[in-house]
Amino acid sequence: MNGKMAGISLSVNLCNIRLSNPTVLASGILGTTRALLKRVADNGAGAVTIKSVSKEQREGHKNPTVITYEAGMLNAVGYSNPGVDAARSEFYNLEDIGAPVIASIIGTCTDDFVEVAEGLSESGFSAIEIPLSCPHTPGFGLLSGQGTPEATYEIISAVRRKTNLPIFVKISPNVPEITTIAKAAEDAGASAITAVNSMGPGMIINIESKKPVLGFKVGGVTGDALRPIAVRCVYDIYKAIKIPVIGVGGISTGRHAIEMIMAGAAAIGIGTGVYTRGIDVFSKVCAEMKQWLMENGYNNINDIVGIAHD
Amino acid sequence: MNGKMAGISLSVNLCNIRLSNPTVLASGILGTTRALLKRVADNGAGAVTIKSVSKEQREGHKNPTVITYEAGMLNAVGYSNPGVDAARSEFYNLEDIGAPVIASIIGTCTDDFVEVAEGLSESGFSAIEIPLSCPHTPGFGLLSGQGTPEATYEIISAVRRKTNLPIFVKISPNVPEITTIAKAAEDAGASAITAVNSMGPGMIINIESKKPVLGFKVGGVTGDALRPIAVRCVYDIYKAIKIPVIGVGGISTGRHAIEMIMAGAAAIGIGTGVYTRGIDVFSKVCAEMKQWLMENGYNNINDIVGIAHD
Amino acid sequence: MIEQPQMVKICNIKDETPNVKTFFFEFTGHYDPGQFIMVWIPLNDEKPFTLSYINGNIAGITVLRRGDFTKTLHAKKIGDQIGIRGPYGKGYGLSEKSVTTCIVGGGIGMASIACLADRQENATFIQGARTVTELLFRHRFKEMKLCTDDGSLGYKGTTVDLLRELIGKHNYQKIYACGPEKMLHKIFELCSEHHIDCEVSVERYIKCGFGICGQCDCSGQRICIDGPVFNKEDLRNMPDFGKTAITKSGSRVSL
Amino acid sequence: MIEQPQMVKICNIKDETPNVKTFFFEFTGHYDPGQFIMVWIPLNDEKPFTLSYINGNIAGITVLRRGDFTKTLHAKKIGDQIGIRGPYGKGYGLSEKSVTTCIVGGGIGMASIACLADRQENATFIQGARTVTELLFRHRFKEMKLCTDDGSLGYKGTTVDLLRELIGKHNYQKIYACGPEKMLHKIFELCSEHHIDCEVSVERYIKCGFGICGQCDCSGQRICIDGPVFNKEDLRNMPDFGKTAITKSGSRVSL
Ligand SMILES: Cc1cc2nc3c(=O)[nH]c(=O)nc-3n(C[C@H](O)[C@H](O)[C@H](O)COP(=O)(O)OP(=O)(O)OC[C@H]3O[C@@H](n4cnc5c(N)ncnc54)[C@H](O)[C@@H]3O)c2cc1C
Ligand SMILES: Cc1cc2nc3c(=O)[nH]c(=O)nc-3n(C[C@H](O)[C@H](O)[C@H](O)COP(=O)(O)OP(=O)(O)OC[C@H]3O[C@@H](n4cnc5c(N)ncnc54)[C@H](O)[C@@H]3O)c2cc1C
Ligand SMILES: Cc1cc2nc3c(=O)[nH]c(=O)nc-3n(C[C@H](O)[C@H](O)[C@H](O)COP(=O)(O)O)c2cc1C
Ligand SMILES: Cc1cc2nc3c(=O)[nH]c(=O)nc-3n(C[C@H](O)[C@H](O)[C@H](O)COP(=O)(O)O)c2cc1C
Ligand code: FES
Ligand code: FES
Repeated sequence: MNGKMAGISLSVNLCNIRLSNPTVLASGILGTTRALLKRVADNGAGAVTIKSVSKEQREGHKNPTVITYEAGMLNAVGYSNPGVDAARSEFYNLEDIGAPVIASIIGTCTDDFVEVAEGLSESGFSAIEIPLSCPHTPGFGLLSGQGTPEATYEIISAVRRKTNLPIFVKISPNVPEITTIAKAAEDAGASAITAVNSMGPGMIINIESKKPVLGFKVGGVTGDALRPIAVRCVYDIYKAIKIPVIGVGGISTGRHAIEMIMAGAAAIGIGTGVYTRGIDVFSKVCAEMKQWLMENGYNNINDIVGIAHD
Repeated sequence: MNGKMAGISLSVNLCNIRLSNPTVLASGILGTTRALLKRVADNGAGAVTIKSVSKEQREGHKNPTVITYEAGMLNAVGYSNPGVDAARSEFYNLEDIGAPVIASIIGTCTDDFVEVAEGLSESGFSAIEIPLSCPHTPGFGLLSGQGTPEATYEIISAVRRKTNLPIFVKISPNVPEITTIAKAAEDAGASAITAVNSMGPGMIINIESKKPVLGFKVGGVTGDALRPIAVRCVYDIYKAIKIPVIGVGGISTGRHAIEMIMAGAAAIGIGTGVYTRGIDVFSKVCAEMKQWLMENGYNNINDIVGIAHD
Repeated sequence: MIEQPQMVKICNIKDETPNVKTFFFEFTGHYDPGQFIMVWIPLNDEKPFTLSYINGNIAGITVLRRGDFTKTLHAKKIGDQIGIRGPYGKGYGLSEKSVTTCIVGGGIGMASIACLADRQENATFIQGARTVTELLFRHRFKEMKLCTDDGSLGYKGTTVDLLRELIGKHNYQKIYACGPEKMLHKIFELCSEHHIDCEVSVERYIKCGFGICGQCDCSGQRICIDGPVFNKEDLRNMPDFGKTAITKSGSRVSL
Repeated sequence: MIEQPQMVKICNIKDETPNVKTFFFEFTGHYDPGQFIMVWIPLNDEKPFTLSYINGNIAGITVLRRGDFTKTLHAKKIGDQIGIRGPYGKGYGLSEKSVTTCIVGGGIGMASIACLADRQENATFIQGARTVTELLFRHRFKEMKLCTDDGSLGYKGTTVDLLRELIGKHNYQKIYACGPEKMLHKIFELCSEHHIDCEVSVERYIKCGFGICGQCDCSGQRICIDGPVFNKEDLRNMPDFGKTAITKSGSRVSL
């Protein structure tokens, strides 16, 4: 069995970046320091994403910032980050991480995005991810209108002009017509779509204290609750555009990963899964994918990308 | 304990309809026949809603139409219903059901809504619910643009002119600004807002057959996955409008019901809970609510409506 | 539990009659005779069938070709996959050996009652069909009393006619039946008249299979979860039984 | 597990020093000394504290007033509610009775080490504070060796100074410590030099408490789930220990 498994290839080529496997650490999970990125890579991730970085330092929302419930997780971290200059000194020597590192950049206006992108352009990142889709941080993402096709086009074109790195545009599942956003991003020169960011926002009220639990009261919903929504988004986007899709949302097992890949994902992001299965969720998911591929007569993960459309 | 619990009142007045308790059977669950409505009322529901009725008979989508997963349920029933004339003969003598009965009406255009509303106006329904928010039935709800503020206003005003019954407008959580829809409904003369319908749609792919499981491929997501989203929607709508809100989404325990009521719901709908806890979910939820109220020093459910806003 | 189809491979197919085939596959769950599973053909549809065979970890469904779904199923080959979920519903209650019982199967209703007959020892077993070529499981149950409407084999007449005669001679304490609802209703009346316990399996249009959609209603009873097997007391409170049913759309039709 | 605060009533409050109070509440979960809980004040914030007392089903947290959150907590009265979740993290490993151990608490670090001292028998127990009025738990642990920076009580000097002297006399095989990171780092160096095992509890800014947000990083170790207690081998691979930390925003600061 192990002998056969060795012949199974999980490696993927994502916008000319070679990933040893399709699992990607999603942004905002453990991506605060270089050391944590390395640890995640050591635990088998095919690529890792840093926590989103803005122009200035941000403390984020008050705690609780992350809670879980029966069906998943809610978070309203509020984009805490040290700002672009500090990030540049934190994330150095990225070749030694052991996996491609993706920068995630945010801004309150187009110029900010450009400035942060330029600020990180010499650091050795393999790609830049741009989330336009956070549902719980005033000034950013959905709360500042960045999730429309027009804003997406404007922001992404501007960054496109300033960097040669692949650009991944991360979009929200909370929109009636997700494919129009994906298309706007593609038209603006995006190299891939990351689908999706957290949904909602949602709220959980502690009934004894009669107060919302999250410091920001509401937060994005992730994990199992999000998975079918994310799979549908990826399925729809895959049909609508030509650039690859990175599927994110509720993936914590090899079966989940395969489902997302069959919907059309070229690679898959893992966030909440780090909680549900531990920091070695990446190697676990890879082992489970290999096992399934072997049992089902495949020897290359790329053979099943989008197969649910046939 | 039972002595004390007897002194606790769950009864609510919803648009001048007296409900012995705030639990309402959500539309589309068991509401196919008069006999089932009666059985649900016998199992403790404070009010019951019929499965949505259109002008003409509809067979709905192919099976599977309802599936479950780790975090909830997906459905794409596709509004199967016998049409308004057959519904009129099915739903007679509603006074004998033992709980107020709410009609749910759907249409592909404004005239249809009016026609169905008029067709059921003499049947003894206590209110008419109008879902403008189904995410998985072509011609209806979100798939025909009924979920915009403009369409909501048009449809609800038209029905408002033709009936004196209270009108509940059922809205979708899948919209960036849910309060604008709720306000449009209120302005058009709605008596209450039912929030929310199922979210998404979502998709689940069976990886062995490589095919989406639902007959319609995608379906609305309900149950635990939906609850925090629904609570947030109710919380936001409660602040934005004056008419009452019926909170629906993921409620299967007394604690869930209390959370939704604290967010601002005057009554709460139960759908997926019929699966997770059985057809007697209504009496179970009521017993659990009473227990909590007693333990926390309340004797009237109305005292906690919207209390999370204080 | 998660209500989603699991794919299984068809490992054998048996032609039972020109219009009926049995499909075998691996099945390991617990199963009470009378329960049903939902059979899924991806991108086509998903419909209810009872298990007609259980042998170790191999189960079978015996399928009458009727419309689109069963035609597609009949076209399946050994090695093809189908999805199954379940079993669902409440099956027959087995009787003590000391209770004199009679099992009645009409038409494809035989599928539902076959696993019961395997387990309920010492029962009289009656099968009815329109004609000899439609009779099922003749090698499996050697002692069956057979009836055909056209008299092409066995007793000429319906199972109800034969049952009425046998009730005169034997002191049945319990009767099990599955078949066309008209037949079931007559058996229910016969049992009421003679004060005999009975359990019958009722068919309605099934969608979810687990009690949420309301499609399978029969007088407030959900066939899929409260049934499909009901006893005499249940049936007494189900005025729709033998009279009306709701279809796929929810329209009410007379039986 | 579901990571959400459960409300508990403060059933007692003890003034420990002018700036330190202990709050008692009902607590029934399993708890290893060194683990921490997250304490929530609705609409305010939520922060980490170790349990400093466990007595049957009553636990206590001993809180130094510092900024906004601890001020608000200090204003709480008996009967008020706070939310708690956890316990989280990896606590101290208890040593066999035969192992000669020394426990060192500096400042509010005493809170973390008190429950360990309750359970670790026959240990030398050293407490250090700036001045006599800041010393904690003097009635609870009668045998403590006390140090004050200003010499207002006990040994004049730091816990590290005293420990260095004691190491000369006793053959400690294991040292536990909690306190300011500079102190911890010196103890770690001392233990490395003398080949003594050690376990120390490290502080970093905590948000989620369960290993997902990355806020509490120390050289790739998450204080909240991989720690807060680390042993000598762990610390050797944590170059940030004693040197730098990341703050609430993720900015790196020197200690
Ligand atoms: C609990 C139960 C157990 C059953 N067990 C068996 C069995 O073991 N063997 C067997 O051959 N048949 C069985 N049936 C009937 C079987 O489900 C139908 O014959 C089949 O669904 C017909 O599908 P079709 O597309 O081929 O035919 P259609 O042309 O769609 O319909 C033919 C007939 O089957 C009925 N039918 C269609 N779909 C359904 C459905 N979803 N639920 C219930 N009835 C339906 C129709 O009402 C119609 O009377 C059972 C039905 C029920 C309710
Ligand atoms: C595992 C662990 C156990 C702790 N146990 C105790 C204890 O038993 N008793 C006690 O008095 N204190 C304990 N602390 C420290 C306590 O969490 C802080 O004193 C408290 O959060 C300060 O909050 P504030 O708003 O009052 O002060 P602020 O003005 O916000 O901060 C004062 C200091 O506390 C630190 N701090 C603030 N917030 C946090 C946070 N979320 N996580 C970590 N450090 C923070 C700041 O970095 C700063 O150094 C512990 C910390 C950790 C990490
Ligand atoms: C605690 C937490 C913090 C997050 N922070 C960010 C962030 O800073 N930037 C971003 O683009 N996405 C952020 N996300 C979203 C994730 O990257 C991911 O899109 C989402 O969690 C869905 O994936 P999952 O279900 O695997 O968690 C965050 C998610 C969580 C749970
Ligand atoms: C099987 C099923 C069928 C439904 N059909 C309808 C419908 O016909 N009309 C409607 O307004 N809502 C329909 N809904 C939505 C529910 O009324 C309810 O809004 C939703 O399920 C969320 O509540 P829950 O989480 O308690 O199930 C349906 C939901 C389910 C699960
Ligand atoms: S088939 Fe859905 S309730 Fe029975
Ligand atoms: S506090 Fe979030 S990872 Fe440790």
